[in-house]
Amino acid sequence: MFEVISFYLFSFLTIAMFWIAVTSSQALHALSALAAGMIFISGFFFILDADFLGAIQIVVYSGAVLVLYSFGMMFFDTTRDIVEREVNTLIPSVLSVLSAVMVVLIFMAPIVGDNIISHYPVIEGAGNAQQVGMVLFTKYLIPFEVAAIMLLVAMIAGIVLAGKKMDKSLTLMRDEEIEIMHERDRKAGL
Amino acid sequence: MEMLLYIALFSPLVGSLFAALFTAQKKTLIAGVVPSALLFTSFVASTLLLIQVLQGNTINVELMTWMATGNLYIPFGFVIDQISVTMMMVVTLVSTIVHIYSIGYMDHDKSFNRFFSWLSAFVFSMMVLVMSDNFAGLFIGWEGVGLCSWALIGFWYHKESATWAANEAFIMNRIADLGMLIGIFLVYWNTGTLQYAEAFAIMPTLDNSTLTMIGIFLFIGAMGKSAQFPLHTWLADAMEGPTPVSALIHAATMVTAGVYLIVRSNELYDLIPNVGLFIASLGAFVAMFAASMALVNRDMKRIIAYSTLSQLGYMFAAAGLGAYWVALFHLVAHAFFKALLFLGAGNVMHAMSDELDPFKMGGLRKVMKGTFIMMTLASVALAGLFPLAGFFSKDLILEAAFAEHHFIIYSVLLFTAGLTAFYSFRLVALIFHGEERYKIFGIHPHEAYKFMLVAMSPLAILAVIAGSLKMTYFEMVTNLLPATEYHIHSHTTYWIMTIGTQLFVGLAIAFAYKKYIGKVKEDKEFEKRFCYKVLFNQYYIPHFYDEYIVKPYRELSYIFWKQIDLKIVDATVDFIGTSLYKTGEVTRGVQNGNLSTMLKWMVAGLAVLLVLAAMFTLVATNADFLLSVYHDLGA
Amino acid sequence: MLDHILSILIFFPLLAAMLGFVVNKDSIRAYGITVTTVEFILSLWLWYAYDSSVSGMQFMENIELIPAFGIAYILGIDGISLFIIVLSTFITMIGIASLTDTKRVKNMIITLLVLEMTMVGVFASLDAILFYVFWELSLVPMLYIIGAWGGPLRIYASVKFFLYTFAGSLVMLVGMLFMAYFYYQATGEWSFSLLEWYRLILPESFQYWLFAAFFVGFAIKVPMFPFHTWLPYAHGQAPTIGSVILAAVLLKMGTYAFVRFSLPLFPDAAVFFMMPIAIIAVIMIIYTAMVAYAQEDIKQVVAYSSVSHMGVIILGTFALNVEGISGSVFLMIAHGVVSGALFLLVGVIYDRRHTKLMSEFGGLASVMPRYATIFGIMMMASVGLPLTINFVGEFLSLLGFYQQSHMITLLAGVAIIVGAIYMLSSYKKAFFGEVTKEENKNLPDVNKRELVALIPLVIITIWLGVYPKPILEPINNSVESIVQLMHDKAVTPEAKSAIPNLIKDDKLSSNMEAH
Amino acid sequence: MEITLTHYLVLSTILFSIGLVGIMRRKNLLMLFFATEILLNAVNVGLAAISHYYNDLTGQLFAFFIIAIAASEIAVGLGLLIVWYKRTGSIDLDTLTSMKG
Repeated sequence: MFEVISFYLFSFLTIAMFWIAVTSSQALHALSALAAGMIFISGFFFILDADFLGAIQIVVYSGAVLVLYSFGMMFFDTTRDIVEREVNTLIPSVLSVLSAVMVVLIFMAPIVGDNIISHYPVIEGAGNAQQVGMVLFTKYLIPFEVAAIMLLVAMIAGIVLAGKKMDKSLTLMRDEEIEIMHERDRKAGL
Repeated sequence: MEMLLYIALFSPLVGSLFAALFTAQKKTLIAGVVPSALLFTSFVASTLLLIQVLQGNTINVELMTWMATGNLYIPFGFVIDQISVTMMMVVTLVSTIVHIYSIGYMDHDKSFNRFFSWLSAFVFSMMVLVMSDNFAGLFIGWEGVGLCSWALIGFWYHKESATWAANEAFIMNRIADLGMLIGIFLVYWNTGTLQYAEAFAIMPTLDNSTLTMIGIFLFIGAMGKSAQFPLHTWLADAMEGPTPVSALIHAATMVTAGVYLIVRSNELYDLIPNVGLFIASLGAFVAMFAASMALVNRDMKRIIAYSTLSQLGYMFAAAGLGAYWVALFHLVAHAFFKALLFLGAGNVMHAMSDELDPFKMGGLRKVMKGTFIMMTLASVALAGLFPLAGFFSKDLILEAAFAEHHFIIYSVLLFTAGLTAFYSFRLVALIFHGEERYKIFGIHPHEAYKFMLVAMSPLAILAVIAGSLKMTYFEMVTNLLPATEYHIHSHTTYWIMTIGTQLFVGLAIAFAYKKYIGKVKEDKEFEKRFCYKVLFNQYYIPHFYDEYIVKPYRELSYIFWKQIDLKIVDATVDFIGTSLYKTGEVTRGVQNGNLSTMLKWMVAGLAVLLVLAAMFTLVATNADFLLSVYHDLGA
Repeated sequence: MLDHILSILIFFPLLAAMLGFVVNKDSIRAYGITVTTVEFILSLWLWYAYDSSVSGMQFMENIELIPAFGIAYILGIDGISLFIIVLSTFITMIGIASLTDTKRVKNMIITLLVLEMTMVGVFASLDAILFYVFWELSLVPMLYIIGAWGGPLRIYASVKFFLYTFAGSLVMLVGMLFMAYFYYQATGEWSFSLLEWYRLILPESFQYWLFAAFFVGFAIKVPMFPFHTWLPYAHGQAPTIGSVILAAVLLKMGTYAFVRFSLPLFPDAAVFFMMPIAIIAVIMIIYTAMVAYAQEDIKQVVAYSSVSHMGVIILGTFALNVEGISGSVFLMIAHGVVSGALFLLVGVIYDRRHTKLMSEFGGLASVMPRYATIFGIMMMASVGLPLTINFVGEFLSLLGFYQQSHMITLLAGVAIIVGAIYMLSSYKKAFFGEVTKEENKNLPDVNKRELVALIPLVIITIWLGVYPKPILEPINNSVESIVQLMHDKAVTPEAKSAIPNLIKDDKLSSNMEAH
Repeated sequence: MEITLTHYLVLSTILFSIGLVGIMRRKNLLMLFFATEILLNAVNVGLAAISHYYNDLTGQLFAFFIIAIAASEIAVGLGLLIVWYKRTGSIDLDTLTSMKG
């Protein structure tokens, strides 16, 4: 009973939060709603016995990602509203609803559900984090390492793109200006 | 023996190649003399071979393989038997004379060397044609003479009419050659070989319809080369070529190739008398048809060409009736006197500065005695007066027709004999007798070179005496050909017929002389008559061909090109290309660079994919139900 | 060296082409002639070493490339491909020798060498994927030749040429993949080897579809009516050398592929589609001959005449008996020589007058007698006069098909009439008559360089017309084995009866079938 | 009343649709990123649910990787966004038309 109540509660909350995130014209409101939605999502993970995933969800999304967003937003003039020129909201809604219905339809069909076989069954008597660790460091070791490298690359890219010459924009400068700048750097012995 | 054969065959080729070496240079006498000498060699070799054959030897040699694939085996094989040696004699003799004559005739032509090259090449092709022992070899010669004929008719290629006539001759012959080719295919697939001897040995075992097909298709080939109706128009136009060419190719040798083919295939045509009868009827028809056109024509060479056509009709009539040796005999005799007639006409043309209208001549007897005598002899022989060659050969054809009880053919041929006599002597009278009409045109005629006349003299002698060789010839040829002697039932009938024919011919000659020997006046009234117009315009057949075959062909070609090829076939391809291109142009609007739009398209694509997947899932889950519904519908 | 002679033949020109980049511009022509002559001598050596009494493949090379999918580098030749290879090397040599002053001559020669590699590769490969690679690769140099040295419409012509043939060969590729898949289904292993495929007997319905897929690719290349429209544009715009190679060798790829793929792989389908294809061939022969007659440009006459002759080749191929197929293979060689020569000849006059319109000429026979003579010989060969090379092929092709259908052969035989009509009338327009145009009065006759290219062609034309045995015999042996293979593989009784069995008593069977 | 896998899948689908709406409606690039996050989270819910109901950890692990990818995407994406903003002074989607065909 607790499960049912919490499912519907969290469902309502997430849907509502995400809806606000999508529709709100205020970036700050949207950001807050998104953060709330993320946390509510982690609620599902806890219900589904994926404790570790839930924790990660809160840490990475609500912690890292959203903080990144909020820092990012400081670069922009968020007060300046971007005019949502969208006149016809019918097409997006119809398309979205249609795809949703279709996905549900497909999942309902027995042909799909019947074919799923458990390859890595949950091990009895071990905690969720332990289980995840066992699979992650055996079967998914290489993807895990690759993901790590990817994160590193992304981090460096993020720093380079956003951080280099914070005062200047290379892309906005003309070639001669860049050349002059480089020249100055060389003279300074850099 | 084999050496002789090869000498006879290849010396014309050597002569041709020798003359060809000089084609790029100015006229050199040697380019004419050497081929002539080589042809004489060939003639001597042929004579020696004739002696061999008269002793009863026949020769069969195989030079080398030509084509061999699958079951097909075609060698370059040559046979010397009674038929081929007869043809060889005719070809080498007439061509030697024509060559020597041409040295004088072509004296002033700047393409003297080229002329001899082609003329000798022609003789070589003709020798291949008559000496081959298989249909494929025959076809080589067949096409070879066609090529040389094309080159020689169009010898003066700067003249539009000459090149046109050359192409006409070649293309018309090609039409017939297709028939011939199909005939050859039929022979091969039914007998498995193209050798005469083997093929004819198998033919009696084949069924009649196949043989009829073979006979008809081979005869179509013969019709083209021998200019039988309806493929006859090229022969008269071929007179655009130099006169020696007309004498050699379009009178004595090439045009008789068709007759040779029928004679050679006598074993086949004996098996299918119906086709034979058709050939004979067509021959008789052509004999009269051509003679009628010769009656009114005003071009000396064309008159002789029609006469050739008419005589070819005689030969086909004889061959069709099964009198193959008679046909061959007439072929030989005709070669002599017709070549003589043409060469004489050549002399006249030279004398008259290439004037061809006999109405502008007259009275040439005084200046050209030799030519006059020879042409008269030839005309007498052509008319078939006793005791010249034409009498014997033509009379035999009439007898054959009579003895075979084909009285319609007989009477047509008899009537044609009268026509022949009339137009021949109309020509002689107009050219050599009467008043000297040429003086108005300021022409000063002169006799040809002496050696030209000397060269012609063997032909004149043969035209006179060929008839007396009849029995020797008969004995020789009938070793190979059916030896039918045509005996009219009673001697009385025979004598009545012979004398009657002679009288009829004599009357025709007399009429021609009476009408044309005196002062010739233009008979305007007569020329307006319908029958004159029809005859003068060659029954409007060239006009018909031009209007209803050549023109539509040309127009159809343009339609095919401009309308169908460019506007339908190519346009369809281009349409496919441009429609793809247009689709790209139109859908390019989708790529407006706006990320939002693209995302919308992406979602739309996702939706479509999902719908498809859902449909697939539905169908897959309900497959049994749907199948049962389908089967119910089907039942 | 003989063990790898085919690889050497294929890759020597490629290597030479790469080295050609460093050769000095002034000596590139000599370099090109040397390379192609060496290549030609190598191919002659191949001919010399070829054992004509053996009907199977010779000089085989087999290196696995992708074993998992059975793709291998398999080379080998038989009597059919041998002569087309010799023809390719010969024509390339002649082409480069006769090359007139062109801009960017270095690029031209390098392109030609690459083209030579692809041509030899197509005819020597016995693996479907390898074949496909060379087949497509051959389009690129040709595209470049037309696009870079062509006439005013060259971009349109080259793109059309490329896209058209490329679209067709993609369908062919699908057919090849399916074929390999069927092989996999049947044997449990992947293979693209042609000789392995030969052993596979396919069910009838598969044969029809696969035959159709291959047919699209080959028919466009040949080109068969109604897929022929790229050819007049390509010829019309291509420089002389491009036309020569296109007509002499590239078109032969299509007909060669019919003999190599369609017939032995799908004998039942070949019999099933024989009549429709024969009808297309007849349309090709007569229709394009008439279109040729209507042309005003002498090069287009020759271009359309090519299509017309290809019709005869197709007809001979689908005669499905030894006479017909041997004839068609021989005619491929013959047409290569004759049409190559005719395009060279057109190039000669184009170099002098920079026009190809026949109305601009007239009376050339008196101005350029040697040129007129050579043109005349080649024209007569094209018309199919006996004792020229074309006649042997045409005669055998038509003779072969006569066994299958009398009526169609009769119609196809019209080729000899219509062929004479367009050729003679063009010759008359260009060479006969008075010299009317002032600029034609002092045209120089063919020069030494042109003679060097033309005389060998003339000699071959007559030599092989008089004595075709050295070529016909090896072809015959290989064709016999193909026909026997087809007979053995045929599934349906109709096909069994339409394809002759050569093991039986020959004469009897052919007599029976004729009735 | 039992909560089944279907419930979770329907929820996941609804969230995904909301994400789609966001993607299509928003012109603000930053908002677009938010919508992307919603999409990824929707999928994660589905994966976790499947993992739970089929007793298989693969689903959860996929969710991990998705989170990792999302994190890197944001890092790079935000960096690019900042560069873009510096160049044009706008994060309006309609200004991004250099890919016009």
